[in-house]
Amino acid sequence: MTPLQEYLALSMALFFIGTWGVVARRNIILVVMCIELMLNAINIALVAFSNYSPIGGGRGEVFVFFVFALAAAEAAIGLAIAIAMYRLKEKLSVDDLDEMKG
Amino acid sequence: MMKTAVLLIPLLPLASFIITGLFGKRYFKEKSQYLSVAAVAVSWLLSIYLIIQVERGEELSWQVYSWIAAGKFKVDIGFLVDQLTAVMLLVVSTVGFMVHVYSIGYMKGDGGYYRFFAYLNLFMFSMFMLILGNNFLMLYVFWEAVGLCSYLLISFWYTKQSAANAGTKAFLVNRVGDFGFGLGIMLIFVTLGTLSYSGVFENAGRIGSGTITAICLLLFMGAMGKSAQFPLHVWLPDAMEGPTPVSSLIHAATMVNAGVYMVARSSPLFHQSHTAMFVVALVGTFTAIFAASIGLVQNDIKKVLAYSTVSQLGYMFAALGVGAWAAGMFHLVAHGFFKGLLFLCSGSVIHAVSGEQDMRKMGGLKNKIKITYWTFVIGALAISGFPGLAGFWSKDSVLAGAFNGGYWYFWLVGLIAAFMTAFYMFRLIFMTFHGKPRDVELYSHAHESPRSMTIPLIVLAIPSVLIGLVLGLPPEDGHIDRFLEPVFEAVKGEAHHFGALDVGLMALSAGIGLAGIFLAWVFYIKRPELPEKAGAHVGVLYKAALNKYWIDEIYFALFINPVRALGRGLWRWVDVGIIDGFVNGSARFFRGVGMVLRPAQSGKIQAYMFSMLLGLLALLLVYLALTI
Amino acid sequence: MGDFNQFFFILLSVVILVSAACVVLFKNLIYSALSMIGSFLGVAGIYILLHAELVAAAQVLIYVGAISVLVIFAIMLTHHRTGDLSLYFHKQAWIALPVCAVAGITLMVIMGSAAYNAVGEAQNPTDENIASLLFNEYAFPFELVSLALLVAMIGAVILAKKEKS
Amino acid sequence: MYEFQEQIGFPILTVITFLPALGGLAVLFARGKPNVYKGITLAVTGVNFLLSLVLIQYFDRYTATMQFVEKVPWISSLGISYHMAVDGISVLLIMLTTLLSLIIVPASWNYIKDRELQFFAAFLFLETGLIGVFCARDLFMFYVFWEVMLIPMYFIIGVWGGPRRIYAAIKFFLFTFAGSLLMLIAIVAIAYLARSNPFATPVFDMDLLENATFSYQVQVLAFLAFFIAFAVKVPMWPLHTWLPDAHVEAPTAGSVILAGVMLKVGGYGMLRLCIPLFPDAVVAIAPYILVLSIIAIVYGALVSLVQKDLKKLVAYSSVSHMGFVTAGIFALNIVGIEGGIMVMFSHGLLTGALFLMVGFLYERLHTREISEMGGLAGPFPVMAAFFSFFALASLGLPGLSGFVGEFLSLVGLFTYSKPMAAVASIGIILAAAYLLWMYQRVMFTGLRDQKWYKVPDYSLREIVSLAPLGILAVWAGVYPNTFLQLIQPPAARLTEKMAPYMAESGSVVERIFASLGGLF
Repeated sequence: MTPLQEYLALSMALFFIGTWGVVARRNIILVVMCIELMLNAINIALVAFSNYSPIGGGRGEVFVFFVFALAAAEAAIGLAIAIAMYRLKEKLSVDDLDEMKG
Repeated sequence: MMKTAVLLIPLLPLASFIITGLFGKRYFKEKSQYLSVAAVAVSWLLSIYLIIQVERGEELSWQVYSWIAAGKFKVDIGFLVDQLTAVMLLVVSTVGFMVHVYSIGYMKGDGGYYRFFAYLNLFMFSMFMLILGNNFLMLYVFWEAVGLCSYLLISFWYTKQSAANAGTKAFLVNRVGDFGFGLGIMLIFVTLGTLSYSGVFENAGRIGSGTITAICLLLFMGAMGKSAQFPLHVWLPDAMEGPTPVSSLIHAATMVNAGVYMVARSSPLFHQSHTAMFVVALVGTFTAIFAASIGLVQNDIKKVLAYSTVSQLGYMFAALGVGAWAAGMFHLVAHGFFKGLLFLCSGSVIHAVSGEQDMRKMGGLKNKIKITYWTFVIGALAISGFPGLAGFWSKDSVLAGAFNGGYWYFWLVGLIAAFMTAFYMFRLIFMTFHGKPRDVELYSHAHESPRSMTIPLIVLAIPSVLIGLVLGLPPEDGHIDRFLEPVFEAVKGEAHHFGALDVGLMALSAGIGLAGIFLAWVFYIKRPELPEKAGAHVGVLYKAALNKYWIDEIYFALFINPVRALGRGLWRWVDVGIIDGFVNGSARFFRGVGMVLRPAQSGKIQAYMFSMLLGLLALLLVYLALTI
Repeated sequence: MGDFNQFFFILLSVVILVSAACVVLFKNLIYSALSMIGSFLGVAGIYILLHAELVAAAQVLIYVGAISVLVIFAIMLTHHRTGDLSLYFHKQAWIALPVCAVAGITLMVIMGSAAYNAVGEAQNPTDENIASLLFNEYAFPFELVSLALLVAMIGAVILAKKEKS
Repeated sequence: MYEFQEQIGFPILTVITFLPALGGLAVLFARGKPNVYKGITLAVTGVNFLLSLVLIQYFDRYTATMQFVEKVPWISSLGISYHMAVDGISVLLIMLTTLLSLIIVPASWNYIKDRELQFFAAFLFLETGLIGVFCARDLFMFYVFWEVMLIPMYFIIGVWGGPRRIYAAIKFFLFTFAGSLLMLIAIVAIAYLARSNPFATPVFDMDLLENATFSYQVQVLAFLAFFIAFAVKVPMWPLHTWLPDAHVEAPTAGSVILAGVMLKVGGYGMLRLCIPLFPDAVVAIAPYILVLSIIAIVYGALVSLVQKDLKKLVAYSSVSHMGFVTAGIFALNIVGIEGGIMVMFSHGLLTGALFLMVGFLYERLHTREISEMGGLAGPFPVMAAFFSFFALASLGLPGLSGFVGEFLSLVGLFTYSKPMAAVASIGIILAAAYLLWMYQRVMFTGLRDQKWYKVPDYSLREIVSLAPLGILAVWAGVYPNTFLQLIQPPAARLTEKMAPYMAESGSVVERIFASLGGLF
């Protein structure tokens, strides 16, 4: 039986790979992809907790479904932004999106 | 019946005020006087009825309704009719009625004709309520209300800067007095838990000696304001800016007596505090001579009378202060009649010379305006203490009271003031009516006033002559003493027997008065060059008196200007400078911090993300450090 | 059984982490996208190991089926099969790498050392369980999420549609 | 849990609170039809005023218990309920609110030039917030209404104000909001501290909170937080500087509501929350508050004296008058509390009227500089009459409403400390000074410009707006018992609640003043 800690370690590793991707890559589509990886990492943790918890009863899974839905929404919006931005600026670098600068 | 009368006396003028005030401008116009005069006339008749009832021994104490009830603080609107009330009512309603009649002629053609009568009615209402009230709070309330009427009537000709100033000044100085009065009332309430006259006077003995002195002095502060006693006398001379009937009614015969009435009414309280009584007498006596000395040199006919009023009010307080309660009230009644008369006469003079008030421009008017002249002389004789006339008896009873009470110093000062009074009154008469006309232009246009003005003069001249005989004989046990005895029973000193010494005193005061008249005759008829010489001789004193001892200037320098400067300073420095400076400064501080931190908001999402990552790392390390 | 489980766990972990690393490291976005699909599939395997078959199925459907396709479409629509060099790595990437590593390891240490009130045998909630939770206790958030999806849909349409010039 | 007090047959408090908001929504749909939305506003405020009269009619004025109770659980997991009820103080202030709201509709009939529709809508929402604050018996609701009140007022100043309106609106907002935040913290804190055990739901219901006891430290801190929030609204010195700016910039209707009702919310909050919830702290801190109140009385009057702008003068006079409110309330005896409430009521009438008149004056002269006026009694006799009436009432002329309240609160203060009352009384002298001096400079002396004779005097509309205030001012001066009866039972209840704590030793300042008091 794999202990809970190992699942959490996997989740952690995946999460920080995703995080590094978000911080390190300039391409907006790749950033969106890395965010999806981070969400996946969280989902692993949720399901693992749910499974090992005496009072879980499927609650973790329910949250996973919520995350799915929001991830889908986020991907749709993020990619739509990417397309709109490409159309507008012919570029896909995140750094070009600095209109909100103070 | 008595209740109805008591209700109607104030309510008729009130109703007339409301109707005239609301509809006068549009509907009544030049006919505004009918309703007003009729209302006051009925009140006058009812007052006479009341005094007859009181004379028969009827009294009335009547709670009409509960006015303020907050916790233990309960005050009713209620009426109290006793001898003191009746006497005051009679003076007020008689002079008031005469002044109303007089105003018909005096104010004819004025743009604010209806307004004038409306205000007069409001004043009559307030004054009646002041007298009729049965508790201290009502006294205070209508005390302020008469002050309001005084304000409105002084600044009646509001387009004149001086009139507007005088009105504001009168109200403010009175407010200073009322400050004390109000605190006195609060102290009474806190000490005794009630404000009704009966409740307070019954328990007056229970009050501690320090507290009662405080109460009396605070109340007297109010009286000083209303009755224009030094140092709060400054408003009364300025109040002469108002129309002359107002000066006569409010600033001579009625409202200014409210202070005297209040002290007389509170006699059970004052009686308990020797200190307070002495202060009352001291202030009264000082004011009497102080104001008389200013009156000696004034050139404005109304100003002379105004200072004379201040001085005579001082007499009344002196009388009350030395314990001669009935004498004080006697002088109040007599003074009410003859000073009202004098003011109305001066109004008639001013009317005759088309508004000129400077006596230096008059002279020789006695042939032109005979009725005015003779009534004026009667009034002047009365106030100067000419034997037999009202002022003689009343003033003598005041002086005798002081002398017999052991206050010979007050008596002496009073005697000197009486001399001055006689002098300045006849200075006024000689300058105005005798000699050669100084301004021919004015003289040639001078004319006698209409009948509506002269009749009140004649009517008022009658009590000025007779009231002393009717009320004051025999001295110290006259009708008025006996009539007022129930009111002052509790506070009466030991009985005093009228003897040879008193006759001597009477002769002395009569002689002093005649001496004053004679000196005035010497100065202004016999040898008209003397006044200037004398003035030059006592240059500083003359200048000081002419400038009213610079009291106004001192107040400006000591109070008014500093207060304004303080207000300006607080506003500019504390409000705008410190508080707003702090508020705006903190706003600027945060804006500055924002400016410093602004570059961090680069708009680069990945930079934000990285800083979040660093933050997360820091938090994790802290957690690790704490747990391990 | 236990060893079998453990074997598959390690296998899947390697797949997931390696393909995740590939996602970040590949220059070519298409390769990245394909690695991402591998990673998603690995995660689905993990779900099966955790007896969450419903979630695994949904993972395959939504991530592998929908989101990946969406990403590939986006890549193709923007004509960036290779992407120019300037788009490759951010200048902060090499500082961020150790930071991420340290943060990840720290978190692992913290979580690994924590005492969990875990039951030995993995629980096995039924799909019925999940459904009843979703539509009873979490009905309100569920509705909110659907609203969010609707909004996202409308937003995406508006953003992506050609502007009327 | 559900509770309705069948006093009148329908939930009158809910209706009276939310009717204006509904009216506000309706107004928003009447775009472009000025007569329709003005009509709606007038009708709604009119009906609301009538409802408030019905409320007073059915109100049992001989009991201190809360009446017209409406209670429905709202967010039960947090112990929040929809709980409305009123006592005499609330009823009086609700009546004042509805009256002033009704009056300013005709008064601003032609005053607003731009975005008139939004103005009337904002104004109706404001009325809901104000009445809600007076009705709420649940702290959470109280806070919600408190903030609801803030926002429309912010817009009324910021959109329809004068040239410096943005500065004034932000200043107003920040002052008030800083106070509100402190209050929010305190609300949450006491709601959680009042629980019987750590697992119970928090307590937001005022009925329950009044019976809860807090430790001394909690009382002091929570009291100060609440007090600062209310003191900003009152406003007490030195938190008052938003007031002159807000008044000067606000449109007439805004000033009237601001001075007439919003300032009272502060005093009301002190009575409703500060005193009954934290009696221990009140007794300890009251002397300091009294000192601040007295400073406010004298300071406000002194600063009024030198103002050049008519509206600013009236604004500073509010600071002075509201000093009497706090002075009366924190004298902590029944006379003082009733006096404080009476001052609130009368100040609402009189300052409301004064601001209206300044507005009317401005419409004619297009200036508020006192130095540019003078002699206006000539061309505008009716205006002068009204002006003098309200100025005199405001300076505390007996027989009008101002006197009763001021005198009672001074008596209350006098009972507490004689020297304090003596200093506060100076404010009465100064009030006469600044008001009469102002009146003299505006209405008396020579007219500057003959052209004012061509400008019409008060129209019927203006007279009708002012007359009710005048009538009430006379009523409250001649027969104040009508109003005192309403507030007597709640005031008595407050003092009963305070009584056990009053015996405990006072504070430093009180001792200092007590030693000065030995002079008397």
